Amino acid sequence: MASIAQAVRMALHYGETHLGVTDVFGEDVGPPLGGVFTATQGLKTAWNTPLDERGIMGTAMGIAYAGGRPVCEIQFCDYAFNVLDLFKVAGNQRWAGAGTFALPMVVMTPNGAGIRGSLYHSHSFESWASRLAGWKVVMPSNALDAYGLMLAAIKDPNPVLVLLPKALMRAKDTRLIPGEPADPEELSRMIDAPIGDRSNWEPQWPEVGDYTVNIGSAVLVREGTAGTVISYGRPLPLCAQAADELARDHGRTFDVIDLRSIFPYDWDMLSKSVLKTGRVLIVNEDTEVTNFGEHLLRRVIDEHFYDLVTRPRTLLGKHIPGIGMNQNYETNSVPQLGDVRAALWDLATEAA
Amino acid sequence: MASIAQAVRMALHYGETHLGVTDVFGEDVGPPLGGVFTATQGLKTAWNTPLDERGIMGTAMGIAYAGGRPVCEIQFCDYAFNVLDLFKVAGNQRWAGAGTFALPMVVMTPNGAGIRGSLYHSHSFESWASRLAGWKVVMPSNALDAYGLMLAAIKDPNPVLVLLPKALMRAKDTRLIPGEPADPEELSRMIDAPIGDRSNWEPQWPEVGDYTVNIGSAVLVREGTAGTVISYGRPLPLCAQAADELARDHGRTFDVIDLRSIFPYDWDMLSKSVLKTGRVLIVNEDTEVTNFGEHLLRRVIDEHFYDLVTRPRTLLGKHIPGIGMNQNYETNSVPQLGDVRAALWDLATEAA
Amino acid sequence: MPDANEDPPDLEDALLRRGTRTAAPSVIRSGRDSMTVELALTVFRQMLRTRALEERSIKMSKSGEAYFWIGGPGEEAFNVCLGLQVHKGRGPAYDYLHLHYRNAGILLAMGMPMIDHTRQLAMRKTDAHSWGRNFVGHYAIPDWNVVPVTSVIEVQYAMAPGTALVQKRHGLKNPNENEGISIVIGGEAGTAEGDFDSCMNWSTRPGRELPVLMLVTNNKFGISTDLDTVHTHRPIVDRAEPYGIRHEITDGNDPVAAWAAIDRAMRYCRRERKPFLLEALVSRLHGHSSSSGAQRNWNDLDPLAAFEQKLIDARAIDTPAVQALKDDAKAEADAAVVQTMTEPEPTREDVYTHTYAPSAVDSVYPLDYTGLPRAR
Amino acid sequence: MPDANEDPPDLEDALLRRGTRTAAPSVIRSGRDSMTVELALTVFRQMLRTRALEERSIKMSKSGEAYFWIGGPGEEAFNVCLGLQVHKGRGPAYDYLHLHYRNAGILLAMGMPMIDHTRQLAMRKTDAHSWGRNFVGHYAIPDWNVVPVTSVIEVQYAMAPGTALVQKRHGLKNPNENEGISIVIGGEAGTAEGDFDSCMNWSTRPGRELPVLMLVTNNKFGISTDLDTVHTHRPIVDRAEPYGIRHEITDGNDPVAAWAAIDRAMRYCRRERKPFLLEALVSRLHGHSSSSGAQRNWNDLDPLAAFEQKLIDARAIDTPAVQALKDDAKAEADAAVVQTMTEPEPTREDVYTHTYAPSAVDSVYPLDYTGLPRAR
Ligand SMILES: Cc1ncc(C[n+]2csc(CCOP(=O)(O)OP(=O)(O)O)c2C)c(N)n1
Ligand SMILES: Cc1ncc(C[n+]2csc(CCOP(=O)(O)OP(=O)(O)O)c2C)c(N)n1
Ligand SMILES: [Mg+2]
Ligand SMILES: [Mg+2]
Repeated sequence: MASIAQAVRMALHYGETHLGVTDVFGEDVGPPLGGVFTATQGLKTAWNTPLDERGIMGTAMGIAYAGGRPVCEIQFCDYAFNVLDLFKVAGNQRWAGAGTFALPMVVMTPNGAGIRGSLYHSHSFESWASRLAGWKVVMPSNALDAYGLMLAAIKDPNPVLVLLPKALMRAKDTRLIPGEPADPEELSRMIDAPIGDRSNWEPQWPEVGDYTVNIGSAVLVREGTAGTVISYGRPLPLCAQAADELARDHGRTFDVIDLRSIFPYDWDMLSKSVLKTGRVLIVNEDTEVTNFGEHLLRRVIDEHFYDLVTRPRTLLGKHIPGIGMNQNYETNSVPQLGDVRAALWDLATEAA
Repeated sequence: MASIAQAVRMALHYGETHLGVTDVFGEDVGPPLGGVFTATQGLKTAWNTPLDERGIMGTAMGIAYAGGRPVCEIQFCDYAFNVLDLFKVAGNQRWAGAGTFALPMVVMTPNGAGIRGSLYHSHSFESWASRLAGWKVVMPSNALDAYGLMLAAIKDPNPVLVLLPKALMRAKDTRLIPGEPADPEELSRMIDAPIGDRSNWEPQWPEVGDYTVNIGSAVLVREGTAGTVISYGRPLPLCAQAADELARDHGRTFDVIDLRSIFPYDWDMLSKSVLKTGRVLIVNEDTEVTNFGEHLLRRVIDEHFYDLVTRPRTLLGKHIPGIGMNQNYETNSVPQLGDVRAALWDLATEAA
Repeated sequence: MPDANEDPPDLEDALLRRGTRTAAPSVIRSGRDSMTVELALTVFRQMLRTRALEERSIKMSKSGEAYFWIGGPGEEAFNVCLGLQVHKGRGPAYDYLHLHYRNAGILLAMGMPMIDHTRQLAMRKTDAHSWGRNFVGHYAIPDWNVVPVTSVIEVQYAMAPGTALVQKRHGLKNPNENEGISIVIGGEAGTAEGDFDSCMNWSTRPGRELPVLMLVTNNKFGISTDLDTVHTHRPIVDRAEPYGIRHEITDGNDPVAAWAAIDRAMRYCRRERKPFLLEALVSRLHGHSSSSGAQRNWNDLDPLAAFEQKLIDARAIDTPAVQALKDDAKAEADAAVVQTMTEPEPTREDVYTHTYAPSAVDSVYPLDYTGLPRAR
Repeated sequence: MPDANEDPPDLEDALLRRGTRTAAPSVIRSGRDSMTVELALTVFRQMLRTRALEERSIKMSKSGEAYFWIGGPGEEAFNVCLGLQVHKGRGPAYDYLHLHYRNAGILLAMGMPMIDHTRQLAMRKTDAHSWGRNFVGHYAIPDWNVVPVTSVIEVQYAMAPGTALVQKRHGLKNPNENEGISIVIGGEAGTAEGDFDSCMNWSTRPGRELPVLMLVTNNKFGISTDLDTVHTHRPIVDRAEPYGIRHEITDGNDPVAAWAAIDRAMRYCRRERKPFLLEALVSRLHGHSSSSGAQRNWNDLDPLAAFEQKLIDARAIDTPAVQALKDDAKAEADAAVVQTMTEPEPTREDVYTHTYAPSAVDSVYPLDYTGLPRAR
């Protein structure tokens, strides 16, 4: 019943105590705040940095080179652009250095729109990230996956970027993380920092256990026959909900795949489903020109063009310079539940 | 008969003398060097900057805000990553500011591989650039277009990124720029800086004229029926050559489209050709995951899925962390003439 | 903890305050600096207006009239003194302003109507700065050379040398228009970004120095992070030393000191056509933003209360007059909000507008962006 | 203009040089600094070897044995003195090296065989630093904590605090392993990038200062751009002042001065566990790289010739011995090249290798990258 923010916190705690994480750091990541989304409250290795994304990335790289296990945060992915060159260097150092150095580092950052954050708290980063060869990139859509992917990211000896959907950060999972108390209020009492003075506060960590979601493994969250829906992160629950509605109201069922891992991606699962349904819809909230969903579409065309029974399609964010503050901008530029439902209906009903 | 470097130089001279260009600047752009590719030699407004890409972009924005007309250079697009956040701000300021300020600025930068430049003089930037909403992005494949696109970039009141294919920078056009002397040696004597001491050198500019290639206008460089080939920049001449060879040797002819403008792109021309041939190949040298060519493919699928007679395809650079120094890396990761020829042949001959 | 919009706990006392001097003064002093009473009252009134607008803004973010609030309560003294000294106008003969998100006081002092602020806060289409697209305080005013504010910390420092370069050149060609400077402002935490040094480096190229007035409002915090934990305990202005840039620290909570410091710094930039770095120590009275609750922080010194006391002590004003000014300011803010809330919101049709300026050389988007190109 | 690989025009004179003192000295002096003759001869020999390797490298780039050359002729004195003082080893007890592209001298002095350099230059698969992928001088040596050099100017300065942080922590836990420092080096033009300040800022967080030895080799040029035209005429080391970082400028062309300055700086970093900024004034004897022709620049002082003269003048060595050392160094370089050119080049199969380290938690790429995921 944890939120994604709580799940990340517990995963980092597990990382500190079982997986050798030495440093969790970033802007406002340490006490007193513990992260703008509370995801790093109470962690023993968490510390605050200068307001300097280049320093954050560079220091993470240095720590990793010297045998530490850093998890750093870019406060919002909107500010990852300030340090894209170091993202590139971190991604290519091993290839460029012929495998001389591993770089076991994790960068986590909130991703996407949905918190009414105007232009600079609404960017999606996955399409940019998917271009960073040498990185692995994951994005959970729920707390349990956030826990499992964060542990995988820590265990993986390569740079891993964990994109956390901003809008879902406080969304509670229906499932429990191994070791998590069943009562969410108890969990909150144990690990959420109090309002007000926190100088004497210490979290009481539950004995959370090992639970890894392998990088590159998607999951089928709904099963069906009328089409394949590929999504991840913030729009994933919308896809599941739309599929449920169409199943209930019209008897059309869909394979809904939560990709979870942007790169590498689980082509196996995508491929099997496409072969089965012959109909494909790819949904994400990133802008639509040179979008990672277009890459997936290209793979579908490459390998399954002749297996498709109708035009495969994408439902993506509009190619505009930002998400506007007034909700009408977001509603009309980022896929909404209604858009997803309509797209699913079209997909299922277009004549073969 | 000018090279792309000479064409850019003449365009900037025309810009300084006829279009109000106030500043041409960047690392090593001013005297004595006049640019690492000689593209800014002899220009009266050219000046050298500190080694600071953020300062270059920021200063260009400031100049443009204050009514100047800046053309700045990022020495290699490989270093544009250091300042992607400012690229984003420049692209979104007008939308964010509800049209209060125009930002008439040009950024030019050498793009792509082919000069044996190892990882950091081989990046392609167009896929990244195509994601920068608010920018216009062009890439010539020859000197005359370089001249015409540079003039368009200067005239356009929006931020325009001019990507210059590194490998073609010294390639001579067969055509003349308006006002260019017919004898290339004469041109060289007039505008190429001498080897050695240049302190007293002054260029003798030919009276070059106005010639604009509109942003968003592609050009059909070969006409045919066996398929549509969409490319730009460095691989474009390879596509034309491969088409010529297949026409000569096998009687298969192709529409070869030089896109010239990455964003906006000339969908009109692409669409008509795809309708005509039903077969599409998109070629560029950028890495293949979340590649701008995949966006074009998606548009083709969106609007012409049922018009296609065979699987549309892409021929792109491999998804790896860089282009290696040894030529064997580049040969095996970036589309070569042989690859293009084979892809064209497959496209033309696959059963409908 | 009292609500952000309540009056401070010592209000009753304040109303009963009595001056100690007997004759009305002609100047208000602070250390070696002084200001005429007339000016002091102007500054005070603008500070009050700014505070009233900020408090009304916070209320909007809590009431649902708006969503996110960020602003400058605690910076009124410095911002108003700055705004009143700007050479306001359009083009390189006038000052350029590269602001950040706490600068309502500058613009109110320059003459911006309150409604220009509340329209943005309430995300109205009538918001001239952004059509309801950007956070509040993200102004963009071409007539006053206020270039668009962006949320990305510190990038404004990278742009200021550009406007200053055009200004310096303009002044050399037009000796009568040779006093325009570029004013750039940001918080102390942001000085850790590279753009801060870029600004100093680009403003001090030998023989090509630029009239950039660099301002840092040091409230000692970046969101939750205490500067003293992430930066050597030296003043930010020391950063100017390696570039040979003149610099000064001032008490940004004291309008008399701040006014004089800004005056000195501006004079230097205007006359010498060289950069100056001025650090102002300021308060942060409502935390970082509405994201951190925007509760009133009663520990920091309130520059407005302090100046009020000073003016009363000096008999430059009395409490009924203060109260009248406060009432006026509140009424002005309320009226702005009332009007704002009647105005339309942007709609679906507004999504693409203002992406591109019209272009004679673009075949696809000659006027503005219209979505992905489709076959015509 | 003579070819880069020709001997300098005054070679005949050099061979005829005669010392002026009569008794062989025990130390070589420069100002207040001195060095034993034994050490001076070691330094001299390593400088000669470095020069021989660089000259042979330039020749390779011209002959077609290689393609692009960049390197450090003119920096031999400083680089060799640095390399000989590094605490060499693997892990946080030893020094980390964050280098740039002119540092062959550091690594030859540390004991790297010449062939490790020529293999990279000739783009062989046997190149242990990059399998023929990277430019020459882009070393990566895990056994000596030499983290991969990248062509992106200045980013190494952003990384150095990270290794230093691990070292400081390691030393606190392991008092016997408390002298490892992080050494970072780059040119003067690169200090205009934000990473340079990031390094200073992150190395001076109060109570958390880090043992980073920041080095700047100032050859007064970035490619073609004269520092004096783009940067205030103050020394780079002034940049350390606002962070309270100790600093010094040294004559990087004088091995005696450079050795002592490095020794002082290292001692401070090792003992105090705090940063130090050392600026070394050096020559650039073959221009920026082969892209600008790599012609010999006879205007800059040649630290090798100067040291040779000094040693001869001091009777620490005589000309036949110098010539013998030169011949040895040349022969060593030639032999390395001969061997290198027999070795295999990378092939098509090598394109994907070393993208990822093996991972137990990756379903798609458990071992290494193998191209885009395909259905299995
Ligand atoms: C590049 C960037 N990184 C992070 C943020 C998130 N952020 C917004 S305000 C802020 C703190 C700024 O502190 P300071 O510069 O002192 O200004 P203040 O808010 O105190 O006036 C941070 C980290 C941002 N907006 N931009
Ligand atoms: C970020 C970045 N920008 C530009 C370049 C291109 N470039 C390579 S070397 C160089 C000049 C470096 O000068 P300096 O720092 O003084 O070092 P030096 O070469 O003189 O040793 C430039 C501009 C680069 N490699 N990286
Ligand atoms: Mg602050
Ligand atoms: Mg240099």
